[in-house]
Amino acid sequence: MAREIEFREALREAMSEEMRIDPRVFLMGEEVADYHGAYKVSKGMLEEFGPRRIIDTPISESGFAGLGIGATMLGLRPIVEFMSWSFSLVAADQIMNNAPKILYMSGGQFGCPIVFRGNDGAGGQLGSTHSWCVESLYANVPGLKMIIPSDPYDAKGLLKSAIRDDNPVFCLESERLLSIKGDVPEEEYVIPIGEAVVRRAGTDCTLVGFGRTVYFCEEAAEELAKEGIECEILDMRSIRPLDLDAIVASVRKTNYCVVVDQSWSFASVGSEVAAEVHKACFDDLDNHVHRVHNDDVPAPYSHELEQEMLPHARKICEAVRAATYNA
Amino acid sequence: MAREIEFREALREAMSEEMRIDPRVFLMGEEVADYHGAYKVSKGMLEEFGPRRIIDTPISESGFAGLGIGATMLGLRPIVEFMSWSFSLVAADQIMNNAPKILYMSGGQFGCPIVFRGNDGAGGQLGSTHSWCVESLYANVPGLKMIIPSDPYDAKGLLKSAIRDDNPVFCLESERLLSIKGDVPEEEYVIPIGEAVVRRAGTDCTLVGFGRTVYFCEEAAEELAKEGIECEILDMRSIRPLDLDAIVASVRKTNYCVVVDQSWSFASVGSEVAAEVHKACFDDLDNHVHRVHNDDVPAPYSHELEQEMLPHARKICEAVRAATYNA
Amino acid sequence: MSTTKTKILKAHEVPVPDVDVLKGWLLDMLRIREFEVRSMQAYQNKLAGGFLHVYNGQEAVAVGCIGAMRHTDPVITAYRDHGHALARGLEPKIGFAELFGRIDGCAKGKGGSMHFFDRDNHMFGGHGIVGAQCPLGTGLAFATKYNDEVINGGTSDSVTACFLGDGALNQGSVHEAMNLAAIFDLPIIFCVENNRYAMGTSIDRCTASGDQITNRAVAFDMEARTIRGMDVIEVYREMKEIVEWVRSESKPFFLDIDTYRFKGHSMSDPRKYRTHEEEAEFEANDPIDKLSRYLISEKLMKEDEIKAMSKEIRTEIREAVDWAKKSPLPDVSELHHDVYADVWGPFTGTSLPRYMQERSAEEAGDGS
Amino acid sequence: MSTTKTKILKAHEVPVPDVDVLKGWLLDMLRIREFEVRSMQAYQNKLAGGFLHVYNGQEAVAVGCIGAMRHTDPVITAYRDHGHALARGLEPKIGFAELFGRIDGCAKGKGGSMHFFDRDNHMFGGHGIVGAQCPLGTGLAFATKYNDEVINGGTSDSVTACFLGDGALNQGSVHEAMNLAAIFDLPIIFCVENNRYAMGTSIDRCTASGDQITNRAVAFDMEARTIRGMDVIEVYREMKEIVEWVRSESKPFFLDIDTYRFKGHSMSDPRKYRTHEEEAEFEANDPIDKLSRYLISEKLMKEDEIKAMSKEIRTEIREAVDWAKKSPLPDVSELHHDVYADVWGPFTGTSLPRYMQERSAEEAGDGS
Ligand SMILES: Cc1ncc(C[n+]2csc(CCOP(=O)(O)OP(=O)(O)O)c2C)c(N)n1
Ligand SMILES: Cc1ncc(C[n+]2csc(CCOP(=O)(O)OP(=O)(O)O)c2C)c(N)n1
Ligand SMILES: [Mg+2]
Ligand SMILES: [Mg+2]
Repeated sequence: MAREIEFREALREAMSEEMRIDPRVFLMGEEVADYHGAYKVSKGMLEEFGPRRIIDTPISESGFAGLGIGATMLGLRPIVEFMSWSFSLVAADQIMNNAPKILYMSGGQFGCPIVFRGNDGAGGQLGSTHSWCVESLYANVPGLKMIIPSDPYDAKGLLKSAIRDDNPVFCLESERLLSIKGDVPEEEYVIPIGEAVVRRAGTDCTLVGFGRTVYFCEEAAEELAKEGIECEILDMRSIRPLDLDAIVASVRKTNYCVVVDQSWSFASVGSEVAAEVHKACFDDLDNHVHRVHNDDVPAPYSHELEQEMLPHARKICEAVRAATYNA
Repeated sequence: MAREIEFREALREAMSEEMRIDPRVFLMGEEVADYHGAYKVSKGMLEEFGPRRIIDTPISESGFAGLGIGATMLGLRPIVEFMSWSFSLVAADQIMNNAPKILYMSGGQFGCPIVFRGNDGAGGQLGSTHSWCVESLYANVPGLKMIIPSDPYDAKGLLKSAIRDDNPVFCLESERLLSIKGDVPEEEYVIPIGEAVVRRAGTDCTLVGFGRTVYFCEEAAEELAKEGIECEILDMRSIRPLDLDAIVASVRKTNYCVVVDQSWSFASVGSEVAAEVHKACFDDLDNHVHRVHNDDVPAPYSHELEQEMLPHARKICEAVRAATYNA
Repeated sequence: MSTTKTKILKAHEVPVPDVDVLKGWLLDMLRIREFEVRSMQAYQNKLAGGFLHVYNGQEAVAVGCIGAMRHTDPVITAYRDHGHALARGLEPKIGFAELFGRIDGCAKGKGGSMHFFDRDNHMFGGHGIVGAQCPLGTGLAFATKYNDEVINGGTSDSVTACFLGDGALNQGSVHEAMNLAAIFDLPIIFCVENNRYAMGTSIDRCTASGDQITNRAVAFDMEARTIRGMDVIEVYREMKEIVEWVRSESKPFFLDIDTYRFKGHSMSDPRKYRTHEEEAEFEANDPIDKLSRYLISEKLMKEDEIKAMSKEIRTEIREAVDWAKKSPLPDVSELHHDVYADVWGPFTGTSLPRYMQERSAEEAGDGS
Repeated sequence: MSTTKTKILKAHEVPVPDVDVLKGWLLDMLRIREFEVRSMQAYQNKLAGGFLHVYNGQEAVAVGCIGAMRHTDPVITAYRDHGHALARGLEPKIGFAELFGRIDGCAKGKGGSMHFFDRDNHMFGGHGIVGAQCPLGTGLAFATKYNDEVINGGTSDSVTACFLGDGALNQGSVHEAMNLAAIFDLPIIFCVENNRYAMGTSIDRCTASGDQITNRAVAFDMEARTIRGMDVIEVYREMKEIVEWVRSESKPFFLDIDTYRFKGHSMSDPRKYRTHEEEAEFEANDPIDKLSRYLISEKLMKEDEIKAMSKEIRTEIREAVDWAKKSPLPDVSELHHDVYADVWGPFTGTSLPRYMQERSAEEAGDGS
C-alpha cells in the first residue's frame, strides 16, 4: 500500500521507525526537538520519543558531532542532524578525522555507527557560506559511506539502511526537495546503500546524476527527446560506495556519458565518475565524458545568478549535444 | 650565484625576504617564534623580526586562521603556519568559507591576501589523524590558489609569489622533503603560480606528479628506463591554477598518461587530472589515464604498511606498464 | 575598571550628547526600523530571497554602540546586520539593492542580507556562520594595532566592535577568539546582543551560565559588564566608557547587552517558543518610543516634529526601495567576477561595487 | 561542593587505601616509568617511529585518578596516553607491540603511540588532535547516562574521566564539550593535566587566565578545583571525592591537576624553553620517590622490597619488549582491514585485535 508523502515525512518515518525498533538510536541537533527542525523534518518526534531521545543542542557542531561519535563507542547509534551541511565545516575534524577512522586507529575495537544528515547544496539564495555541496569534500575520505536520495521513496529506504549500518553514513538532503511528494509503501522496506537506479531508459547518452541534479537531468532529457536524443538517466543514490557497474552497463549501451554534479568541478564526485568511466569504458566511449557542474564560483545571492550557477537543464542539453556530436 | 640550501631554508628565505620588503607581512602560528617552528622552518626569524611580526599562538587554529583573514581586511598580508595541515581541519570553516569567498561576498570590497602553509601528507608513521593530504579537499574550493613545491628552488620562488599574491594561497609542504637540498640562486627570483615544469623528458608515457610524488615518479622512471620505457615527468607545482596545457603538450607526444597523487583516490586531484586529460586528449590517448594514489584507507602507523600505502615507485611502474600495454 | 592610564569617565558621568546627536540617533533608529519593515514586505513580495533576519527591537544597540565609537573604528557582526550597516552610514538604497540582488548593492547582489559590507564606513560585514565573525574581529583589532604600532611606530588607537548573538557563545571559535584577544591585548569589544534566543532556543536551555554570561569572560580574565540595551542613551554612555577604556588600555572587553528581537529569527519562524505576553512586555519597551518620550519630556523635540521625522524617513525609505527596484540585475558575467583578484581562466578579476566607484570618482573630481 | 544527595567524604576524610592498594600503585607507577624509559630507547633504536610523547613525571595523575574510579568508568585522553592505558590494565607487551607497529598491538600496529585503545579495560583512546577527545568524552558520559536511564530505566551510575593538556584549553571544541556537559548534566570529569607547557609554550604565554585555569569552568557554571598532582595519594583522595560527587549528582567537574612532564614534548624537543634549574626542581618532586618514601616512612614497605619491585618491573618490561619484538608485522592485507565494518570492494571487514580475540576465546573456553 503506497501513499504519497513528502520527502521530509519520508525522512521522519525512517528515523521514527528505527527509533521504535532500537532504543540505542536517538536524534540530536540544533532545533530538532521543540522547534521540530529548521526544515520540519523531525516534526512530532519530540512528542513521541521525549526529550531524552530527541535532543536540542547549542550551536556547537564540533561539540555535538563529537559527542555523537563518542557515544557510539559505548554502543549507541546516534543520528546527528546538521541544520545544514554548510555548518558542518566547523565540525570537519570530528566528522573527517574521528568518525571514519576510529575503527582503523583502534584496530577494530570501535566501529562508529552514526548517521550525519542535513540539508546540502544551494537552497534559495542563501549565499556563499550557506550553499555548500559537501559531497566532493567528504567523499574523498575512506571509512564513511555517503547517500544522496532524490525522492521520498529512496530517502526513507536509504536512511533506514544508514541507521542500521555499522559505519558512519553521511546523508545529504536537498532542502529544495523536502516538499516534493512521492509514493512510499506503508510496509517496511530498506534500500541497500550502493545501488544506483535507472530513472529513465534511453539509448543515446548516459546521464549520471544524484540528488537534486536528477531533476535537472530529467528536464534536459525531455528537451533532448524532442530533438531525437534519448538519454538514459542514472540516479546514483549513493556516492560511497559508488555503483560504477550500473554506469558501465549503461555506457556500454549508449557509448556516451555526461555526469551532472551540483558541486564545484575541481576534484569532485564528477571528476571521479569521469575518471572511472574512462577507465572502465575506454573502448566503449565514442567521446570523452562530459561534465556539468556548479559554476566554479562561490554561490551568489542574486536569484538569477544563482540559477545560472547551478548545473541546470540548459547546460546539460548543451553538454549532451556536444558529447553526442549533435552540437 | 647558486648555493645548496635545504627546502626549509628556502621557505625561510622566501618569508624573510618578503618581510624585509613589506612591513605588512607577518608570520603567525604555533611554535613559530621561540621554538623556531616545529620543523625549524622559521629558525632565526624571531631574532630578526621580533615578536610583533613572528607570533606564537595558542592551539587555536580556527581562531588564528580567522584572525589572519580578518587582518587582511585592514590591509595586512599574513602568513599563517599550520604546524601540519592535518590540524587545519579544526579551522576548515575559516579557511574554506571565509578566505576564498570574502572577495565575492563583499562584492569586490575585500580581497584576502593571505598565505596558509604547513606540512602536508604522510610524515614518518604519524598515523591516521596526522597524515592528511588536504589537496584533494581544499582544491575543490574556488577563490583560493594552491601550490605544492617539490624542491628548494621551487619552494622559495613559489612561496614568494604566494606572499605577493592578492588571493589566499595554500602552500603545502611535505615534512619528508624539508631536509633535502637543492640549488637556489642568491639573486631574487619568483616562480609564477600555475606553471608546471618538466622534470624528465621522455617519449613513452607522461607521468603527472606534484610534491613528494615527483620523487616516486623519478624512482619509477629510472626503473622503467631499464625496461626501455622512457617516461616524461611533469611536476605540476601548482594545483590551482592547474597547468593543463603542459600535461596536454606532453600527452600529445607520449599518448599515455599516469597521474600520481598522494591523496585518496575518490574525488581527488588525481581524478581531476584524469578527467581533464581525457577531455583534452581524447583522440591522443591510446589507453585511459591510469591513476596511482594512496591506498584508500586511513594512514596506518606501522612503517611497512605506511610505505605500502603510499603511491610508491612499484605501483607507478605497474601502472605505467599497464597503461602502455607492457604488462 | 581596574587600571586606566588616562582619565576615563564612568558611564554615569558621560554627558548626554546634545540635541543634534540625539536627533540623529532617533533618525537612525527610525531608519533602521523602517528599513526592516520594508525588507519584510519586500521579502513577502519576493523582491528579496534567502534568509532575512531583521533587527526590530535591537536598534538601540547598534545605534548606541556605534554612536560611542569613532567612524574609523572597525565594526563587524553576524548575519543580522542591517542595523549595524545603516548605523554606520550605509545608504538604505544600497542596502535594498543588495537585498533585491541588484548590481547596485553593496556586494553587487552577490552577498544578500547576511553580507552587508561597507568598506568606506569601516563596516566589515555581515557574516553567516555563527561565531565566525569573532576570529575575524580579533583580526581587525590585531590589524589596527599592528598598523599603528608596527608599521607606523605609534600607539594603538582604534577600537573594534565585534557583535555576536547569545547563541554564538556556544561556538568554539568564539572562545578561541576571546583567548587570542586576551593574550595579544587586542583593543576589541565583544558586544553580545543578548536577545535571549538563538532561533527557537532560549538562552537558559542550551547555554551554561546563561543567566550571567559575563562568566564567559572570567574564563579569559577579561573585563566584562552587563548593560541594558533598550535605551540608546544608556547604551551609549556605557559603551562610551568602555570604548575609551579599551582605547587607552588596548585590552579586550566583553559586553553583555540585554535586548530583545521583536520579530522571529527569520521570516519562516512562527515564534511558538515564546508567549505573546512576553513579546508584549518587551514591545512595550520599544527603544524608539523610549528615546522619543525622552526627547519630548526633556522638551528637546515636540511630538509633531517626531511625527514629521517619521514621515520623512518613510519617504526616504520608500524612495530607496524604488531606487533599488530600478537597479539592474547583475549581468551573468558577474558570476565569474570577484572570485579572484586577478584575471585567468574564466575569472575576470575584481572591482569595487558601483557606489564606491562613483564615490571615488566624485572624490577624484573634487580634487581636480 | 554545593549539593550532594548521598554522603560524600571530603578529600581529607577519604581514607588512605590499605597497603596492597598502595603497593599496586607503586607497581603501576614503576611500570609506567619503565615502559616510557624503554619506549624512548626503542624509539632511538628505531623500533618505534612517529611521534612519541612520554609520561614521565605525570604518573601520579593517571594512577591516582584511575585508582579513584571503578574499572567500568570510561577513560579517554590525548596522545600522551601510555600512562592511562597501563593504569587501566593494558598489558605492557601489547603496548610495545603497538609502538613497534606489530600485529599484536592493541590497534594491530595501525594506531601507534597516540592511539592506545583498550575496550575491555574501558580505555577509549589515545587521540591525536588536541582537544578532540573532549567532545568524544562527553559522548561517553552521555552514553553511560543514556544506557542507564533511557535504555535500562535506572539512574546514571558511571563517571567518565576525560584527560586533556593545559594547551588543549585553547581549542574551541573543549569549550563546546564543557558547555554540552554542563547543560546535559553529564557525569564527566575534565581532568586537566596541567604540566605548564604545550610543546614549547609555557601556560602563561598563550593561555589567558593561565594562573587560574579553573576560571575556564566558571564560564559554564561548572564545579572546579585545583589539586597537586605529584602525590598519588593526594590525587586519589581528591579525585575520589570528586568522582563520588559526580556519580551521585550526574554533573560535570573541572579538575586542574598541577603536574610536570620530566621529558620533552616529544622525542625531537630540545627543551630550550625552560631552565635546567626548573627541571631539577620538579624532578626532585618525583611522584614515584614520593610514594616510596611514604611507604618506607609508614613502615609499609622496606627499601629493599621496593628495590625488588623495581627489579621485577624491569624484568617484566624487558620481557614485554622482547615479546613485542617477536610479534609479526601486520600482513599487507591489514591495510584494507578495519576500514569498514563490512566487506566490499577492497575492504575486508573488521575483527578484534588478537589479544582480545584470545581473551574472548579463553572466556568462551572457561564457560564450556
Ligand atoms: C555554525 C552555524 N550553525 C548554525 C547556523 C544556523 N543559525 C543561524 S542563526 C542561528 C541562531 C543564532 O542565535 P544568536 O547567536 O543568539 O543570534 P540572533 O539570531 O539572536 O541574533 C543559527 C542556529 C549557522 N548559521 N552557523
Ligand atoms: C589541533 C591540533 N593542533 C596542533 C597539534 C600539535 N600538537 C600536538 S601536542 C601539542 C601541545 C599540547 O599541549 P598540552 O595540551 O599542554 O598537552 P601536553 O603535551 O602537555 O600533554 C601540539 C601543539 C595537534 N596535535 N592538534
Ligand atoms: Mg540571540
Ligand atoms: Mg601541557
